Amino acid sequence: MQLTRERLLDAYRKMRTIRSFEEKLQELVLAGKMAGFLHLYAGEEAVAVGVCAHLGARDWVASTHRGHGHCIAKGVGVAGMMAELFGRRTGVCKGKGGSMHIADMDAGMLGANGIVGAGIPLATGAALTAKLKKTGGVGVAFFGDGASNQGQFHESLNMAQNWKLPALYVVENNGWGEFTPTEFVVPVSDIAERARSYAMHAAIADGMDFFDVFEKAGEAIERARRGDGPTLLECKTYRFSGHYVGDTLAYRPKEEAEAWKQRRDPLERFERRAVEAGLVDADDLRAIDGEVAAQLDAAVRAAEAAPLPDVADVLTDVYVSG
Amino acid sequence: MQLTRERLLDAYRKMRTIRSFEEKLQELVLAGKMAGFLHLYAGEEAVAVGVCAHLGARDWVASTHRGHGHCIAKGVGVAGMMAELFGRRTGVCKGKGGSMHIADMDAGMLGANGIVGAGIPLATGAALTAKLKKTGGVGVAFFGDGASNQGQFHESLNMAQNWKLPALYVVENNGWGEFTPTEFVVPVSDIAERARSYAMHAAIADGMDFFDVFEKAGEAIERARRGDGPTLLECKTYRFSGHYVGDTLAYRPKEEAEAWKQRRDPLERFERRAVEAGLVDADDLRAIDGEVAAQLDAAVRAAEAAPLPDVADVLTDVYVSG
Amino acid sequence: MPRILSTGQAINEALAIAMESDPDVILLGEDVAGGGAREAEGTDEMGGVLGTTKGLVKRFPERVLDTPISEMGILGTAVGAAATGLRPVAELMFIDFLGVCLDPLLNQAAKLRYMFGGKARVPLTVRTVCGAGMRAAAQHSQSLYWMTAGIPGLKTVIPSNPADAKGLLLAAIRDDDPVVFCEAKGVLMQRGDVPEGDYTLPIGQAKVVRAGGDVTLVGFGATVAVALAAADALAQDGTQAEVLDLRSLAPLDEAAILGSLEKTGRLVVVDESTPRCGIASDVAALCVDKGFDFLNAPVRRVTAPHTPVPFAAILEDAFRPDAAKVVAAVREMG
Amino acid sequence: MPRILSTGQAINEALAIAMESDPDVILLGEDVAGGGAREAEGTDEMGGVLGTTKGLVKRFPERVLDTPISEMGILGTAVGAAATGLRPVAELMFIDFLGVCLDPLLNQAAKLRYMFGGKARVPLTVRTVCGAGMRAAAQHSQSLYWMTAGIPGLKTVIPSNPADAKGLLLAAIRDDDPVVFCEAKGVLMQRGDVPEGDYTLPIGQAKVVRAGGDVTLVGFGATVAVALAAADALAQDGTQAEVLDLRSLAPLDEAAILGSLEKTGRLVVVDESTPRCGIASDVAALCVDKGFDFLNAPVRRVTAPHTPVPFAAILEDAFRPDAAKVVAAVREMG
Ligand SMILES: Cc1ncc(C[n+]2csc(CCOP(=O)(O)OP(=O)(O)O)c2C)c(N)n1
Ligand SMILES: Cc1ncc(C[n+]2csc(CCOP(=O)(O)OP(=O)(O)O)c2C)c(N)n1
Ligand SMILES: [Mg+2]
Ligand SMILES: [Mg+2]
Repeated sequence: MQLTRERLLDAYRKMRTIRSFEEKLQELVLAGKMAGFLHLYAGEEAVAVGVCAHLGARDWVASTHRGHGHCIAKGVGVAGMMAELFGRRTGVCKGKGGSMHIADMDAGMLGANGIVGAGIPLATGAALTAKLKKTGGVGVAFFGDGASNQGQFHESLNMAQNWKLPALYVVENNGWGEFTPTEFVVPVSDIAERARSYAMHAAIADGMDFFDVFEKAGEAIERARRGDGPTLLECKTYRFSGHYVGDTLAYRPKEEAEAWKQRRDPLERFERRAVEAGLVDADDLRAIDGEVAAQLDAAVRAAEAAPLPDVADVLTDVYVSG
Repeated sequence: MQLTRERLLDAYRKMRTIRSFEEKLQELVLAGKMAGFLHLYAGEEAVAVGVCAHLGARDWVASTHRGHGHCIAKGVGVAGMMAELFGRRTGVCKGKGGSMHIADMDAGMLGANGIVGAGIPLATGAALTAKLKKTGGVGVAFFGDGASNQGQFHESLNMAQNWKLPALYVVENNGWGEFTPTEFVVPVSDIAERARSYAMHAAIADGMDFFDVFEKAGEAIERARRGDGPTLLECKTYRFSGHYVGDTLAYRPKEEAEAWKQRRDPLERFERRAVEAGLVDADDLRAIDGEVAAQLDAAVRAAEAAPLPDVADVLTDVYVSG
Repeated sequence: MPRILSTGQAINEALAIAMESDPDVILLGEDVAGGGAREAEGTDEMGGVLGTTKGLVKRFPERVLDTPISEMGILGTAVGAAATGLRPVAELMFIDFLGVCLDPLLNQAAKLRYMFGGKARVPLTVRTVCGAGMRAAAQHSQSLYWMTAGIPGLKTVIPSNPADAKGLLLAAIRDDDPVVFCEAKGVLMQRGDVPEGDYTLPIGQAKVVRAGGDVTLVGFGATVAVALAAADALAQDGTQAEVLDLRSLAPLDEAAILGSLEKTGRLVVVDESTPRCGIASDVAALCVDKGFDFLNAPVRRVTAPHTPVPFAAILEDAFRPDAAKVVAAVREMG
Repeated sequence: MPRILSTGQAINEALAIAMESDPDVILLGEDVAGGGAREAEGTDEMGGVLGTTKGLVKRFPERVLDTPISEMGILGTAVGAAATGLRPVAELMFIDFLGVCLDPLLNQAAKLRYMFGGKARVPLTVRTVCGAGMRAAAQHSQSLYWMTAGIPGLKTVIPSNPADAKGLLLAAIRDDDPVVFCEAKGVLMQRGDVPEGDYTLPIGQAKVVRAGGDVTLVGFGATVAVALAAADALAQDGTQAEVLDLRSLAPLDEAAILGSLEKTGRLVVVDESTPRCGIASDVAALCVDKGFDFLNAPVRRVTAPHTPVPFAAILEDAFRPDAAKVVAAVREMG
């Protein structure tokens, strides 16, 4: 896929939206205006956006507890997301899901997931649908380094390879699973190595670099659409914040995060490269920053003003029938 | 470990016992004298015996639905086993377990297991005990090619490598999982490859050759006892019979089994090599054959004559206390 | 015109009808086709470990999918496929294996719709074999339908005969919610009249299979036959038992249970499973709540004991509920 | 001398005592230490996601084991370790995650002893957090203790206050059978007197926490506080409620339930979990079976509805049982 100026600006807008959306959330939670378990994606924006830049309406994404970025990248509207996190009736899940279950079937977003590893087979199933119904679509699972230690990872990748499914498995290796460093629980240095267990195609991308993710994901998705089977794509990235909003980060050396933030922030790197190469103007990006900020302010205001769910709604949406 | 004449004869005795024990079982089931789901190990004797030749009282083995061979190799008495399969009070599990749960804690045998893959973490736990209690023992899991597609395989091997446990994972690649050929569901040609996902040491043995299994298992177990961590040992072998007694084998080309039986029977190969090399006499082996046959006849007679469990026993052994 | 089929054959027929009438219906599971061997000369497919799906891969070669031994992957994939446009029928060989694949049912299939504010549907059917009696011991003989029946968002059905199996399975497959379809071992081999053609039975409705006014015997799956045998025995003493076949464990047909209790005033529920946290307790609890005014006697639960399933025939037979135990329970309650 | 501690602190203390008094006791789970980071300068251990195990790795460095996110592996390994000589305390961060690790409990820990004819013992404790109220939504808020309570071979306990938590946990760890120890979210933060030193509470015994003659309110874990609040409210109308804290869900203290029912003739059971196949049904079923002659009124179950746990505060609050619902149930039953 060609990276036109339009596409680049859209990618930047999505990355900026993710970053600003979550800065807003953090503020709101710390101010006591928002409840729930929130896991921030900040730092990893290039992964979701670099992958989803290749996806369209026929494609499905399954996500994790750290799902805001995948939602925004896949095109879920921030107004509905914000209302959801506020627990409003106007939320994209009517206030029933919250951050860990934010989803939008209309946008091909199969949900954040509170169960580490559980999105992997869901995306595999979406790929099976795509293959059998010949939709031309792909199923994409985003998941963490920690999730690659789950049985669901192993079983799903094996099945996908057996069936040569149009699937993409994006492992976001951000160096940590909760309070535990990845190397403490994953004895291989590259999780991409694990693809060999299934004779699966694999690739490694710099997850802090939109362009690298975009390229590697593009190749993998093309492969998948061609019918050449799934890929395990490892994106080396970093979780800027704590595991969840409120995490004291006592377990992580401060300098580690600082180094990543200062040298490898995906938004800054995107800007540097894109502007230097003359692909976009810094002014365009500043304009987008302003638009995003305004959009988010509006989303917060709308969510705060939106009606709460009706108490009786606790009983609805359990079954389609009966 | 040195393969003395005594050890060789013991190994042969165990392989012969497994073979004859199961021939007996097949007869008994087909004659309607024995009930239950029986999965025969015939053809794979060299694996269990080659590995267990290195094990002693401090070592633990966890097995599968196809567990008779592992029991006999680990030193469980055939009289108790036979009585168990007859559902007698004198059975090694008092008639409560049957073939799929045959076990003998006194012999370091953590049980056959009706859940494919479930023995793998059990052996891992035994290895953890060995490590923390410094017993010098190892935990050995036997399991099939099919089981290597289970999440429990993945999670256990990863943990064992993380903790450098004194564990040995013996995958008995017998070419089939029920009615499905291995290559249909395992996209790698060597399951040993899967060790790479955990940076684990791996080896491949000819599972039809006692000597090869003995050597490779010996190295792995020495490694484990030395504190150098676990090994995944793939033994290429073959299931002579159907998946269970009664299986019509409609799905498997007859010639395939014939070829294995005729050219690679582990008992015959053992005999050929050991006799040719002058390590044992054919006469010794024939004597053992006779002794084993007599022992099994006696076991059947004793089991048939043994008392049934008391009906009230259905309620006992659920809890240690309360 | 009805024909005599086994429950397994009736299920096979229902699957064929479902696949014929809807191209989105697929089957997946271990050996549901019978392995890649199906292309080798001189070999034949197996159609599952009990032969239930035999012949289907030949008719629908792209829609009958053998899987690795990866239950979590099978069910998780089936949930994802169901949510995105297919209508999968996944086989979980024995319900005991829920231990290795509960999450896709518990936390995914059952909850997606609710968590997503009503936007998702998960038209998944899980066929699974349950029950004791085959000397298959503790890990292949459980009756764990209580685990799925207890999970909000799932439905659980269990037929007691071939004709019901066909109608309930067709209903389950066409239902837009995830349904666990339990095949009791005691029922699978049973033979009986099965209507031809395409028909469904409503999920959530119990059926009076024998009318009587003295006591209600509630059964389901394999225990319907037990209850009927008990009713025969009781009739010889002049006690007329009404036998209710639940058919559906979730939703539970409360009206049918209460209706029969109102008539008889006495109720025994017969359940193959162990006693704690099960269907039998739910039925009894319903009686003492909404049916309190109808009750003339204690509600008895005839279940297996609170133990794993033993191997030896003499123990396994003692483990299982039988007509004698039901008759004794009725007599005891006075 | 009693001191005021939170339930989390009481659990921490119990773990320390257990580890001090028995070198075979080990802890394992995700972040129970807080990661390999503990050796890096300027960092500190976390002691689990709720801080419950904080400080233990420093005291027992070889016996507090951080694991990968591999619940099946954690529990399966713990079962193997328990059967071969250790006494592991495994942490399952939230009981919702049973979905990915049921087998080691269902088919291994619960059954080894029975299947092996009494030769094995599995002295395993699984600590796990359950319950709603933290806006954690459908996959982190369930009260799935009914799933473990229903499995023969397991025990399940759930304390309602800090002092009980300490005594029950020490009993669970020293029990030679596998015990699931449930930490209700509503109880974890609660503070109260906790005796010093080493003591255990018997598993399988309920406790009358408030005496009364008019109606029995059965609670456990977080619903004991609910029942007590309801009893306060009822007392204002002159209804004296007896509140029974089950403490142990399996085994169930049938004698205590029946004893109280005999006294009061009326019973309400309050359960945070969903209504089907749960502890509430078991208690009600017991009443209508062995307690039939004592019953003066229907047995009411105040539970969550048959739905997943919703996220929004207004919905989650409506989902949970509270004192008002208990009072209403008592009033309704006449
Ligand atoms: C099955 C399961 N186990 C444990 C948890 C608790 N938990 C939530 S997030 C998390 C860490 C996940 O690490 P990783 O997969 O690397 O993703 P990251 O948070 O780094 O994005 C854990 C252990 C869970 N939600 N589900
Ligand atoms: C979790 C689980 N899934 C499925 C089964 C049914 N089953 C029993 S044995 C078997 C095949 C196992 O194949 P493999 O691991 O290769 O061992 P083999 O039988 O070849 O020795 C299957 C599918 C089971 N017992 N447990
Ligand atoms: Mg991570
Ligand atoms: Mg095999």
